[in-house]
Amino acid sequence: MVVGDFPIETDTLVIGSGPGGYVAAIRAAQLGQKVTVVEKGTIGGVCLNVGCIPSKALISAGHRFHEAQHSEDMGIFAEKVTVDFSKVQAWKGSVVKKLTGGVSSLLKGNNVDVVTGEAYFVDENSIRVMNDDSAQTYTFKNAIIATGSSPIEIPSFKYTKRVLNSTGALALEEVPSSIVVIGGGYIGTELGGAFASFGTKVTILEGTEEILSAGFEKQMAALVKRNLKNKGAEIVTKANAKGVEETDTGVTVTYEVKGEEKKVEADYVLVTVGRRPNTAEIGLEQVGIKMTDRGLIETDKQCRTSVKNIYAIGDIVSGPQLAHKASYEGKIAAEAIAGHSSEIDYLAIPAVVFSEPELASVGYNEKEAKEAGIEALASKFPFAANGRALSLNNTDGFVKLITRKEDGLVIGAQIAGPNASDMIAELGLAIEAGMTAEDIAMTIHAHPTLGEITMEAAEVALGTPIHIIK
Amino acid sequence: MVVGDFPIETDTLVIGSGPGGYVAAIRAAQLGQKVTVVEKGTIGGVCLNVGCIPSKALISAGHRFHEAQHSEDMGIFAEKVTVDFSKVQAWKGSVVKKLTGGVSSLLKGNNVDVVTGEAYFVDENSIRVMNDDSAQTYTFKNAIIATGSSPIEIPSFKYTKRVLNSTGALALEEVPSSIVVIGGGYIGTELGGAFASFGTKVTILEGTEEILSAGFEKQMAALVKRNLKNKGAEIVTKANAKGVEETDTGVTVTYEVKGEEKKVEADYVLVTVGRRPNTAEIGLEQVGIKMTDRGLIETDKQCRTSVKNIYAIGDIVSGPQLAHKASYEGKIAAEAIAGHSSEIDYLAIPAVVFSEPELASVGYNEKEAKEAGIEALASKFPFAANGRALSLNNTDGFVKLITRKEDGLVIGAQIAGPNASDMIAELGLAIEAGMTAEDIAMTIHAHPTLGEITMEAAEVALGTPIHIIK
Amino acid sequence: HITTKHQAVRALATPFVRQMAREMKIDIEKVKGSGPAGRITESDLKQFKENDSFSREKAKQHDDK
Ligand SMILES: Cc1cc2nc3c(=O)[nH]c(=O)nc-3n(C[C@H](O)[C@H](O)[C@H](O)COP(=O)(O)OP(=O)(O)OC[C@H]3O[C@@H](n4cnc5c(N)ncnc54)[C@H](O)[C@@H]3O)c2cc1C
Ligand SMILES: Cc1cc2nc3c(=O)[nH]c(=O)nc-3n(C[C@H](O)[C@H](O)[C@H](O)COP(=O)(O)OP(=O)(O)OC[C@H]3O[C@@H](n4cnc5c(N)ncnc54)[C@H](O)[C@@H]3O)c2cc1C
Repeated sequence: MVVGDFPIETDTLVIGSGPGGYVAAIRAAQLGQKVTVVEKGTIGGVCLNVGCIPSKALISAGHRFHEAQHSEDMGIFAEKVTVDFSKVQAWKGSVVKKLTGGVSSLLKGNNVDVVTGEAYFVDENSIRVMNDDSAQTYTFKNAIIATGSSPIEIPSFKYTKRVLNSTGALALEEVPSSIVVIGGGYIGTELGGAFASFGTKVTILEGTEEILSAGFEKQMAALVKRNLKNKGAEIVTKANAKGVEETDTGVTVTYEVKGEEKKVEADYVLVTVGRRPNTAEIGLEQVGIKMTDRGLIETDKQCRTSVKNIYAIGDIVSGPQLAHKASYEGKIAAEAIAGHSSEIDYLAIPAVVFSEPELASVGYNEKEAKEAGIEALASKFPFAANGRALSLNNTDGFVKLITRKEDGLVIGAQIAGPNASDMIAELGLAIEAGMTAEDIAMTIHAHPTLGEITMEAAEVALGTPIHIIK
Repeated sequence: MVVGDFPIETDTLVIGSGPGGYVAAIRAAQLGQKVTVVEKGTIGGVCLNVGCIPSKALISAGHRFHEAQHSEDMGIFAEKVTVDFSKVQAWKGSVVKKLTGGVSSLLKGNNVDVVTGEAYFVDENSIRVMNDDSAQTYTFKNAIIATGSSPIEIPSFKYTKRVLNSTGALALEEVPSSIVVIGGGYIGTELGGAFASFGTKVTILEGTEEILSAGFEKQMAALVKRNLKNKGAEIVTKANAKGVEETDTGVTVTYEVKGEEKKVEADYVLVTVGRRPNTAEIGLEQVGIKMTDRGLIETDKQCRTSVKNIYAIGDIVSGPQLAHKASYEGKIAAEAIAGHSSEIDYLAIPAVVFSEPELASVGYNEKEAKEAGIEALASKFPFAANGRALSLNNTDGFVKLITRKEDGLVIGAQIAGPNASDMIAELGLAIEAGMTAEDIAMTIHAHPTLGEITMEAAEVALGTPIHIIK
Repeated sequence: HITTKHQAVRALATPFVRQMAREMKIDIEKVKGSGPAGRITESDLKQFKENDSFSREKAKQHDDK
């Protein structure tokens, strides 16, 4: 190993090229900084390579497969629908490649230097980057840490060829005939749902009372559960996964439910029980950065750590572990370094689950509003009463608007239904803009569109819905 | 025929039960009026029975049929995909029935009296309703005329069994092997597209330079044209349809293009060259209501006609002939009658075409902004650079944001792409709320969603897009 | 044209604020907005109304003298 003698100087050094890091790097470059990004893995981070994007690609392909077989009630018949999973994977790979290739070009086009290797802090103004055959020191004026997170491994479920984390599940070479998913959070539910669409026998073991319990209401989870069950999935809640026995051809998972021990056999077991921040092996102790007791990096409203020229963003700081939150913070950090007054200052971060139906939530839900001591009104309108949803033959779901009682201010929204992921954008904007139910109700929404459901939910809030009897 | 001797009294009498009339009736009832609706045809008007809804149902079924056959690149193969068009029609009928049945229940639930028959004004406070075997007079304090519009018939293309208007095309009992569409407006393009998805050989003859030229930009129409051509359709612009010869098995349409006379044979010809307001046979002359020179009823901001207790809404007054405009006006008229200060006061009406890709537009486009003397900026971002669009395998399109140069105020947006119909809602709200490009750019949009395209277009307007090189 | 906008240049306010202005019998075109891009808020309306009645009051006092 050759250690570079001469440190390379840069203005802003970004560690990690996920949706936090690469966005921060581009924004910093746009603001005139000389930027270096260090990435030990693949450009694009978890999100583009083994997270958001490949999972959604699999879900889409599964959706196509399922829909091709289930449009008879609309008069469309397909004789024999088959999956060539190696082709699904090749297509998924091409989607990922387009996006990661795109990010590389964007970094290049913005004159960001990309360095391959593992970064480790030396002091508050320098890091060492190591790769297989060399090490090099970089000095910087400011650094942005964006090292993301990794799947948590539980001792009784060590990852193997058949005990998979999300990355392993996304890389399977064929459709498994059966899979056990431990953890019914959004990642487990999305991936379990994708396999269920492809015909895999899916068993979800969830420890708490309900799947998707973090952030989504029972009513929403119930719709997803029903859909999963229709695809042959089994969902066991309050299930405590104990251990796994592995053979050449499969696994047997032992779990406990209501005090009883049970066993389930499958080709694979997928463990999705959470992600831990990648903050342990980057030399943070060298610079004395303050951590929370949960292993997260402490930051202020400008994403600045306790060391004033070092910033941290994304999955390693508090808040939801979501790509758009990482990117938002990336912009704030880059702008703060440029001396702008930018601050983390959002009213709401949307969260989406690409299940069937899709779930999306932004701002307060009923329970959260109550907990926050806000007198709130929840107003619901079903997809089943909407012409567009009916004409799509997809009516499973509702829009629920949360408004402040005193003045109708929109403070939250929950959507379950087809294209909930698209529909939530309007409500995020409404919340940020401080709009009221009246404003939404009085804005003309095109007919026939799903947006009319949102408009009607607003009319429900006002007590004058057209398409529902009060 | 028995003429009822005693007139029946009502507060508000609504003529027509389309999206204008039935919405007006419900809102009027909600505001405490005793309401009677007179309908000579079917509850729900054109929109629900032979317009918006059945057309979108056919389009969806066509989409399913097409997609089932064209997902190979994603690894999904279907051996033999077939259409049972009678089943498609039955499903379409069930969708229509659900909605019209719903409207009937809503009217009932709001205690609105529904009368079947043809209304004819007697004087400013009474009408006569005629049906097959009786006539009855109704007196009213206020009336709302919502009689809608009918397809224009051109002398050289009298409607027959093979020369169809939109209603005839929607009712076909089998997938035609070929069809000629005269008029490439949104109705012709949508229906032509639906049949092309089912495998019909479609020829669109459009008189002007471009299909969809009313309201949609060339760039948007170009995407739809390419898609139609990929489905085997032929599009002839600047084509002047001359006449039709009909046989037992088909039609031969003669048209002129660039001074040359041509002929095209097909099973059917569909004429969609516009709709005329139903204002001729309702006795308007009895009450002396002022008309415009285009046969529309003149109204003020409260939808009031020149006769102060008579209102008019929907396709019979000026503005775009769209269902959501009719419904919006319906609410205004009902509220005005109740003495509210409601007025037609929108900044923008969205318009959507359910083509492939979908097109949606709201507010100003570039050309209109220029014509209005506004210094505007057009900022575009493509679907092809968006992770959600890629993972849907559907990247054809763009979002274009029109902002006022001086302050970034959003004054318009055009979207071509998958789910454009959902996405336009956010931008309609942004315009009504007087939001700027900054507001949209700084609102967190979930990843990976199509809404990020809108956010990026806003960043393009600000000069700092992340996912595109300036 | 099937896309329409109402008027080229006009007062900016959300639909609800515009409705409030009508209810308060305020000509919204005369109100100066304090929000971004000159957006008129509820409090701008209240402010306007106060100033308006204040000046009318003053005018009345003037007449009385
Ligand atoms: C299956 C799955 C699906 C998901 N779906 C969604 C979704 O739909 N929507 C959503 O918002 N979020 C989703 N997420 C979460 C999302 O991927 C993360 O929130 C997001 O990637 C966090 O971004 P980040 O920039 O903080 O870190 P990451 O994307 O984790 O990137 C961190 C990068 O830093 C690099 N790195 C780490 N340490 C070093 C070092 N010492 N030196 C150099 N480089 C280093 C890593 O190699 C990595 O590339 C999903 C996650 C998974 C696993
Ligand atoms: C194929 C097609 C597709 C369309 N797609 C869309 C779309 O996607 N989105 C959209 O916004 N618009 C669409 N439209 C346009 C939309 O249908 C009209 O704008 C809308 O129906 C107008 O509503 P209305 O209430 O004014 O009248 P109508 O819906 O036309 O209803 C008028 C009613 O009045 C009744 N009536 C007339 N005269 C009398 C009388 N003398 N006495 C009693 N009753 C009477 C009629 O029977 C009718 O039921 C489409 C139209 C067509 C033809």
